[in-house]
Amino acid sequence: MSTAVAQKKGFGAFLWDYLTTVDHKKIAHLYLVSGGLFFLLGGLEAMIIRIQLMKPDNEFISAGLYNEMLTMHGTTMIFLAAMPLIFALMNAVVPLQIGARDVAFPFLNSLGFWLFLAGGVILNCSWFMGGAPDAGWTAYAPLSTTSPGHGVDFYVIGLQIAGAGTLIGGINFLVTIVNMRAPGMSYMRMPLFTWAVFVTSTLILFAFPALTVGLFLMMFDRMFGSAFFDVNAGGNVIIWEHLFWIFGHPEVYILILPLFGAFSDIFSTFSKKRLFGYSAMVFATVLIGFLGFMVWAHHMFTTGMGPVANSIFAVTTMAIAVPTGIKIFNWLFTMWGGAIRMTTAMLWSIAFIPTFTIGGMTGVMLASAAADYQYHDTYFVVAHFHYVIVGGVVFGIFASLHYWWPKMFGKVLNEKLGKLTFWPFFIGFHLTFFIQHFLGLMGMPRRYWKFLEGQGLETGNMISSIGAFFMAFGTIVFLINVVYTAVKEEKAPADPYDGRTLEWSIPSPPPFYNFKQTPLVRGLDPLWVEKSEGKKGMTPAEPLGDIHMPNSSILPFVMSLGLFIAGFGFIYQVDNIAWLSLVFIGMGITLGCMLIRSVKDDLGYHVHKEDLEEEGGH
Amino acid sequence: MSNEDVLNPKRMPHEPEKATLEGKNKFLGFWFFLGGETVLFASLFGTYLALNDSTAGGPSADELFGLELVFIMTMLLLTSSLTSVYAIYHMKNNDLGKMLVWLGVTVALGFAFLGCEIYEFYHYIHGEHFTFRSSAFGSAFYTLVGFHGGHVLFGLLWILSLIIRNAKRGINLYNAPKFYVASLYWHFIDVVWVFIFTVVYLMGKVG
Amino acid sequence: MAKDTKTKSTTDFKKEAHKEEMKQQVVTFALMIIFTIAAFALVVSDVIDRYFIIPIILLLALVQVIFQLYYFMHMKNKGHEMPALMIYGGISVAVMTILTFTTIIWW
Amino acid sequence: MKGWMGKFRALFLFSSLALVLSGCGKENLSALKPEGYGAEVILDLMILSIAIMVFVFIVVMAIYTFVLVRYRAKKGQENYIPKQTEGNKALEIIWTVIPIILLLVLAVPTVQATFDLAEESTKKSDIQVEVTGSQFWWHFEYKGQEISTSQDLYIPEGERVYLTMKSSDVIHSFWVPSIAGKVDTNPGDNENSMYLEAYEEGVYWGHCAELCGPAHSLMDFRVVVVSPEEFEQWVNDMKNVDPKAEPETTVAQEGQELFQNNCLSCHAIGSAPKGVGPNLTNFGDRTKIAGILEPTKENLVDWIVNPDEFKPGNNMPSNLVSEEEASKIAEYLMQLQPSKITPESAKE
Ligand code: HEA
Ligand code: HEA
Ligand code: HEC
Ligand code: CUA
Ligand SMILES: [Cu+2]
Repeated sequence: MSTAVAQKKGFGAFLWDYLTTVDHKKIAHLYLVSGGLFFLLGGLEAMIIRIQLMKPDNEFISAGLYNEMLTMHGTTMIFLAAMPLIFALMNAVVPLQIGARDVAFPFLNSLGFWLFLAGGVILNCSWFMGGAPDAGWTAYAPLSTTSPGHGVDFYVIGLQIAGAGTLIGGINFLVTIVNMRAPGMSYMRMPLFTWAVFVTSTLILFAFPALTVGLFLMMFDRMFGSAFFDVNAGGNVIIWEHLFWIFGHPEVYILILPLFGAFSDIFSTFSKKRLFGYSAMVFATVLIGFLGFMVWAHHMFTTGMGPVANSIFAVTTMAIAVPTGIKIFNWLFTMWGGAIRMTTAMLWSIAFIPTFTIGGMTGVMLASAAADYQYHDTYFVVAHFHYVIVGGVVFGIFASLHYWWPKMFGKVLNEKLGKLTFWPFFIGFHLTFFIQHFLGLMGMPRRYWKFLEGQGLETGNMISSIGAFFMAFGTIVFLINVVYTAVKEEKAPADPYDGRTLEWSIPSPPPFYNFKQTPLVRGLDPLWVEKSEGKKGMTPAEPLGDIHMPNSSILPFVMSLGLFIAGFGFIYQVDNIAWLSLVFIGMGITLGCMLIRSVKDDLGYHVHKEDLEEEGGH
Repeated sequence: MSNEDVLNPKRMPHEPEKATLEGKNKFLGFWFFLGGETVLFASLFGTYLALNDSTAGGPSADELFGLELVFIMTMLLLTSSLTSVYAIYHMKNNDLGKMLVWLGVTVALGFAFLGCEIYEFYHYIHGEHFTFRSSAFGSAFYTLVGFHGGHVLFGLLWILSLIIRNAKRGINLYNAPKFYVASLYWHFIDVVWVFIFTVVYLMGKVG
Repeated sequence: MAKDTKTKSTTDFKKEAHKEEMKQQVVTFALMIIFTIAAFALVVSDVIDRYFIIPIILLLALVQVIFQLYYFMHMKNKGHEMPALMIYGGISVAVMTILTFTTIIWW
Repeated sequence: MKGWMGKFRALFLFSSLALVLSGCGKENLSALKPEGYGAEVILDLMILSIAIMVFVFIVVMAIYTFVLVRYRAKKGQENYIPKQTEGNKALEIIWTVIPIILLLVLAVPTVQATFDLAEESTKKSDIQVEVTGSQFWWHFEYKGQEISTSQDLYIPEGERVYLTMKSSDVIHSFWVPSIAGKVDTNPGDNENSMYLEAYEEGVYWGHCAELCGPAHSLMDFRVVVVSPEEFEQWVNDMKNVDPKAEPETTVAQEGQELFQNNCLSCHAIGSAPKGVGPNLTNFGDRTKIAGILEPTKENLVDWIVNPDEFKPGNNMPSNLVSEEEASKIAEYLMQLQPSKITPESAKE
């Protein structure tokens, strides 16, 4: 085992390598590729939505299909595109930023990925197996519990499995950040991206269990005849709304916080300045995470909770604007007095500020409970959340990918194509979503298959649909850039941007053990500290020695496969009890793997000092 | 630390479960997991509390529950918590034999608890015709208590497999964290049960 | 030889410390049993008004849980700052959830 | 992304703000053209919040534009290392405190309005309507009046009408943008309430605003606001409907018979508790058929024969009757006009 995987590898070996890998950098690649594919899929669904809404009374797709489309668009984008893309960044960067050789639980890291993929594939299998879920990504009961066919079953099972993967990932990063920091890397010296991942992981830890329970209740109602949401047997449909949003609101901060972190690193690097108000930024991140748990019911102002509850949740929600504002101003003042370099990564980050500010401000408008009686479930809300999600999360992912691409793949993405990605996407984005604020106020509810003629909604929807095509164009240019860069661009140096944090102190891409010698951290922006004292790289904290590495394993993949099989068993046992056998087979595989994992010693292997010396260099 | 050192430590440190980085990680990760489990059970408790009056004409908590069995079950589980503390005590003293004995006792108590629970469910279903499907109350009751029961079962199988796997070799830095973490899990199950007997059974009786 | 005795005495010291802790554990256990019996007795005997019983038994449960966490699960020992933080995090979300489910689910 | 972008965006926002304040969209549909108390209270709140937001946005954009113009790395500056400032306490306090103040300015009226709009009926004499949402239509029952209607809700101008809201199946949401906000209708015991107070006579468009199935986007309805006197008249007329009244023409009489044989199991004429389908007592006065189609005879026949074509997934079976029979039924249904007060009266 100890000699790393064979050097000259055919496709089979390559595949096996990725199926069994526990290396966080490779897992990042896996997350990136699958998250990226799901993003294209979600985007395609968005395009279909926009084509349907291009003109009044359109019959491009049928009503039922439209509902499936919008449900799958929302679900795919949130759970299968944004989350994994964020996990790709976390995996690629966090261990490097804290000077670690891997994450705390490499095995679980791989398991988390395969569970996510299994869940995502199950969810999308629904398209070919009698219809996708059609109750909205929020799946309100009893529409979801009574929805005919198996669509919602796929939603329940798919999200349950993917969610388990996310929870595992969250715990993994928490422990990694707490336990595996290099000597000298105190909490208040961690880069903001790492800080944000830390807070995000905490949110995952406390938010996902609520979704897990909600999904279980829904699964029991749909598959085993329980009565949680069946009002005739005393059930209560509001329970789902609360469980969903107790998870759902923290979820939107789970999406945005890591990118807040990434933006902080990017602004600082490309302004050549340390982050303005570092401790305030950390404090704001924590505060946003904390407040994020006290506001969920702002999604339920029209549910009927009564004026007292509505007022409380309105005020707590507004409070979140304060720490977020602190961040916005600190970013601005990071650039203030700096030497701003307008790279593509920086361009995306700069575009983020006004865009997200608009989205955040419409958020505060929504938080005004009484006013939300008008906004709720209209295109105003759609506009709000695309401003924060696309303008924050997607812009952030693009910025981060451009920024860290050399660290992940060893090449800097082509700048010209980068800008050609940015401009159409940016313009298209505002075309699509700015006008939607007005559509909403003019009386267009969301999740509408059709709008009728003569309501004054034609022009707005047309503009909105045109914008979507610009975004698609931008996305395609990005894909071209990826290929072009892989083929044409030259190998990147270790530190192409005059970076400040530890990941830039090792080669691009890093060797599989990351740091030959664990670095000694002597301040915030550790690499910058060394550079400003005229040193080339980090001072090691330890003499060169053997490096302990984890073994690869196929078990995570097989475990996920087991749950994948069991998932179909659960879905179809409603029709025919014989399908239960799949449940037993699948669960048997998974539990069997757990048993093997538990009883088989897995101590990892060591890379020997002599071999490291031979490699020389760096 | 070489792999041999991990499997055959020359000297057991004071806290063998936290002597290696892997051990520290496991320890911390498991605690975090318990933090998440807290929310999981809270959601189930919340659901139960919201639905415990929704009997849809079926039997109510007050009519259904008897306290004798619950009391016995509580005693079994509380005692098993103490015995697992004993097991960890002996683990820290590097005394494999005693540790295994106490773990064995823990498992036995756990199975006794589980037996009682199965008997109780059986009685409700066949004696009282109170099932998972009878009402929202039924669904919430079986889900909450059943989730706990499922945790007990999983814990038992886990501890059992640890006992069997390590019966023939000493305590070392590789398996000590595993034992330790399993015992944490067991205590957490007990924590949840304390709330179950209080909120479900006792409060159900009080009405 | 000298080295050996030193090891021995530290082990003894360790054992002593463990024993001391074990005594605490037994006391904890005894208290937990007492609390449990008290809670059951309160409900069965029906001497107190039911509006008082519920807060009392909830309080008893809370104390038991604190015992479990701090003594049986060693949260009182050092090196448990992070575990405590995350457990309290979980508890606060739990409290909010349960508060919600007991107040604004039905109206 | 040079300086001009920032200016361009500010300009854009201003022009759109002008658009908002001047109001846009259709009178009877837009939340920006309030014709009722709720919508007006909310619009005030919106304007206040937009003003605050515009202020914040201008401040952010001013700093932003300045920074981007002033601090771009110039040619030949490649090796320039800016001063590494850690932060600035005074500034940080400013941008913590000012937002807090702004939010308080917004929070107070928000809470006031929230309680204001939650007012419930206190007097017995109040007009109270029980609203029930069903896939994909609306049922209205006037409490204490023994009047039930569907799809068109008649209310008097200038009076508060208190609604209690429930659902017979999934969650819907009752929304009349130009008169008031929206409230969900929940199945089960979680009944909601709201009130409508319309300023002007007219016909106002309503939508279902909670995803409720395939035809969610077609679950439209209307609120017909008439003068108080007309409303009283309407109530009287509706109370005195004779469900069995013979229509005048023979075709319509045949239609009545067909209707009674095929349709009465789901559709009631006259006051009756909510059935499977809409109550058709005053169908001849409907603003639209099934909430969406122009009320012409052809449309009605088409609807009766094949409702699924117009509202996918709705609960009325297709092909119950032949086209010929449908035409007779249509004749009958279109002459169900028990009151002189119709949506036309609302338009004056
Ligand atoms: C990344 C995701 C993300 C983010 C970051 C946010 C951020 C915020 N959101 Fe948003 N939201 C969503 C994603 C997100 N949201 C989604 C997906 C939905 C719809 C779900 C569905 O129904 O399908 C939604 C819906 C939603 C609603 C429910 C609307 C409805 O359905 O009726 C509300 C209501 O309060 C709301 C509020 C807010 C607020 C107050 C913030 C705040 O965090 C914003 C804070 C930021 C700022 C305010 C800007 C910067 C601040 C300053 C420059 C300082 C000064 C500012 C002031 C003084 C105002 N959001
Ligand atoms: C991360 C979250 C995310 C992202 C990134 C997006 C991105 C987009 N969204 Fe979406 N959206 C949601 C989350 C998101 N959305 C959610 C949660 C809902 C609510 C769902 C619900 O109500 O339940 C929603 C709802 C929603 C609606 C409202 C539907 C309705 O209520 O009826 C609309 C309508 O315009 C829309 C449009 C778009 C558009 C045009 C984009 C664009 O930005 C997309 C840009 C990307 C592309 C255009 C991809 C281009 C690529 C290709 C075309 C190549 C394809 C090739 C292959 C597949 C090989 N979204
Ligand atoms: C199984 C029940 C059922 C039967 C039988 C039925 N309908 Fe319907 N009908 C409905 C439902 C449900 C709706 C509401 C459809 C919607 O809008 O979603 C409806 C709507 C209508 C409407 C539009 C009502 C309005 O307020 O605008 C008309 C007209 C109508 N039905 C006529 C008929 C006629 C004529 C027949 C007999 C030939 C008939 N229906 C038989 C259930 C039924
Ligand atoms: Cu009813 Cu949407
Ligand atoms: Cu939210």
